[in-house]
Amino acid sequence: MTILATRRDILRTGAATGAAFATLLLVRPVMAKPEEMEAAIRAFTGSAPVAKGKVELVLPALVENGNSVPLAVNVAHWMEPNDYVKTIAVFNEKNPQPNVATFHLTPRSGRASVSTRIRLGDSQKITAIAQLSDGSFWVDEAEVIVTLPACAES
Amino acid sequence: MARTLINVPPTAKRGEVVEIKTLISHPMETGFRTGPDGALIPRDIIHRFTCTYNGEEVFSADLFPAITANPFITFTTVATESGELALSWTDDKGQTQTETAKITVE
Amino acid sequence: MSAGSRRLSFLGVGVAPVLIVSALVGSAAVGLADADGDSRRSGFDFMGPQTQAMQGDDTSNPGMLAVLEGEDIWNRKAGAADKSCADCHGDAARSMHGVAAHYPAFDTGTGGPINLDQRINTCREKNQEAEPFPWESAEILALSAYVGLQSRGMPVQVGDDARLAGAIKAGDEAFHRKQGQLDFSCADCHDANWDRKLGGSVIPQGHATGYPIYRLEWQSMGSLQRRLRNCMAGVRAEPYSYGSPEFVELELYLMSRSRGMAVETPAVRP
Amino acid sequence: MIGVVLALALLPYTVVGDAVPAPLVEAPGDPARGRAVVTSRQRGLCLLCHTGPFPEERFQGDLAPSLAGVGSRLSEGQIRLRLIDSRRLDPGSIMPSYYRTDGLERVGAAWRDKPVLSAEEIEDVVAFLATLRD
Repeated sequence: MTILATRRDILRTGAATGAAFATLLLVRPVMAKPEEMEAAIRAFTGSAPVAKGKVELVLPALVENGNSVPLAVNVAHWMEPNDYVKTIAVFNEKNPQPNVATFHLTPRSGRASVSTRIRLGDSQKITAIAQLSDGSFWVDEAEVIVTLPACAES
Repeated sequence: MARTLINVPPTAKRGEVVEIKTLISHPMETGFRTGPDGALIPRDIIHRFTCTYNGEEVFSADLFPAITANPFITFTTVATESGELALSWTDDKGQTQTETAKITVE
Repeated sequence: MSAGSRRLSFLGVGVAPVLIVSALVGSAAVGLADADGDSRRSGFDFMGPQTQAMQGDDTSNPGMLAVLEGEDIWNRKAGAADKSCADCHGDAARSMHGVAAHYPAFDTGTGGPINLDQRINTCREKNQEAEPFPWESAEILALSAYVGLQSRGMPVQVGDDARLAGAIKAGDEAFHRKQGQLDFSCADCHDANWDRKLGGSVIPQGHATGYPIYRLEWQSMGSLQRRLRNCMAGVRAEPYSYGSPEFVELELYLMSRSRGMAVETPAVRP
Repeated sequence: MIGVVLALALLPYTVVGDAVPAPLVEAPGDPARGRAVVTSRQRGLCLLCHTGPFPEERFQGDLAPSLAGVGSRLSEGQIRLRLIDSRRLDPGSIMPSYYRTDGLERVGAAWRDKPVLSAEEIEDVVAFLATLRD
């Protein structure tokens, strides 16, 4: 978790400093992800490259119950009529279905900030990918550890 | 269909980015659960959410079974002019519920 | 489709569909200060910051959906008498202010303790001439959440009625009685081991100040008795049935322990 | 098989001092099976209260002493009695008696007249815990 925090801190700094660092890391969504999530991501991004940066996926590192996990996505990019964040798609690795939610924004959103609450059947990685109006894709990931409930209904 | 809780600032300055928070009561049945009889409980989720501002769509979302029961969604919009925000939720049964909120832009 | 979005008029923000009431909860939803030498802590204090935030902001607390439903039921005519709660009690913000903080309370009809759900259903049968709501039904949870909210932030008042001394003692004994295949008492966890971890879950002190609650595990509202049944299932005991004297006595004892702590209804718990 | 064992009578055992030196069943316990019982939150339930040397298991409880090194601290016979009926040694302990059906109140229908673990499982767990040495 310490490593995760450090990584996230770096990303946050990166986002704050602007897009300069962003293209250094190219994430190919073909890594250790289960196939379905991979396929869902590919359906969204096509063959376009997906770069790390701009996107900040905010999730608690440890959640008390997987039935309700607060999730927020912020994208550090302006929302101008011809240059804006168009779509934010969230994917999960281990739920029965890889898609979590897809948010469609417009220049009138003013800011690329959304939040919701999600279910996680198990500890896993969550991926948020933003598509800008210029067609580029940006990604952030987070690991969430889900606590097993004690004294649940039998 | 359901009870909703919507938070839209009643007033805003022109050009201000306002946050909108929404809650709606819905079981969001995933379609992956089995009932007491062992049979699969059919999926019944809200799969679509939209927000229009004086008739123009400013935000929408496609939702999947991973969204919690009683879905909570927040997003932002620019306060452009006084008028009405219309929020709509559509579920798997094809029902759409629309709620409106007024906003006064100064 | 009929039940639309509602304003929280009982909170005095009925200007627009706007609910900015988060600040109200923050101070209410905690245990008593250690400065008083009081080591009692609400379950709220044992939760993670995200779950606390969910409870602390009425626009994000799913329990408020039940409260809105309850407000509707409060104003809806029912039964052969064709009366609503409001027809007799008027504005709940006034008539129900502080009421839930006294429950379970002595009932002259039965000569023993009854909890808030039972009180609501008694009123329903007697005065509205309507069928009582079933235990754990959405309706009774909604109405008790709505009535409970009218006491939010107020200190629990249970425990000073001499007529209930025997019932409190019975609840106390039940709390300390070992039960189930695993042979645990409530006290084994909630007195002797609070703040420790049972698996991944922190054990709270067992102050039932926020019921009915929105429990993330349930993804819905539920009563204290439902929560107690979960605990009993956990130690592999045969749960008491809903509304049984054993449960009401236990509920009464728990609330008497929480005397002076703030009501949090509708609380959110993991 | 478990159902048969659990149905009625528990096997007899003899307490000597603070131990049950003789195994409950003839077949020797299997440490691998015992490890599975210990780490199962449905079967052994051990990690709800104890921590132990199980790096793959998140969320171990802290109501009870760590199981690490228990095989150095206690003999197999001592471990066996602490599993069978811990409360015989310390009535105030919250450690459940895993091989006992009498003196219990309001046991749930699904668990009535059944010990938490079968005699074979007790032996498997004893065999496993004995391997946890410092």
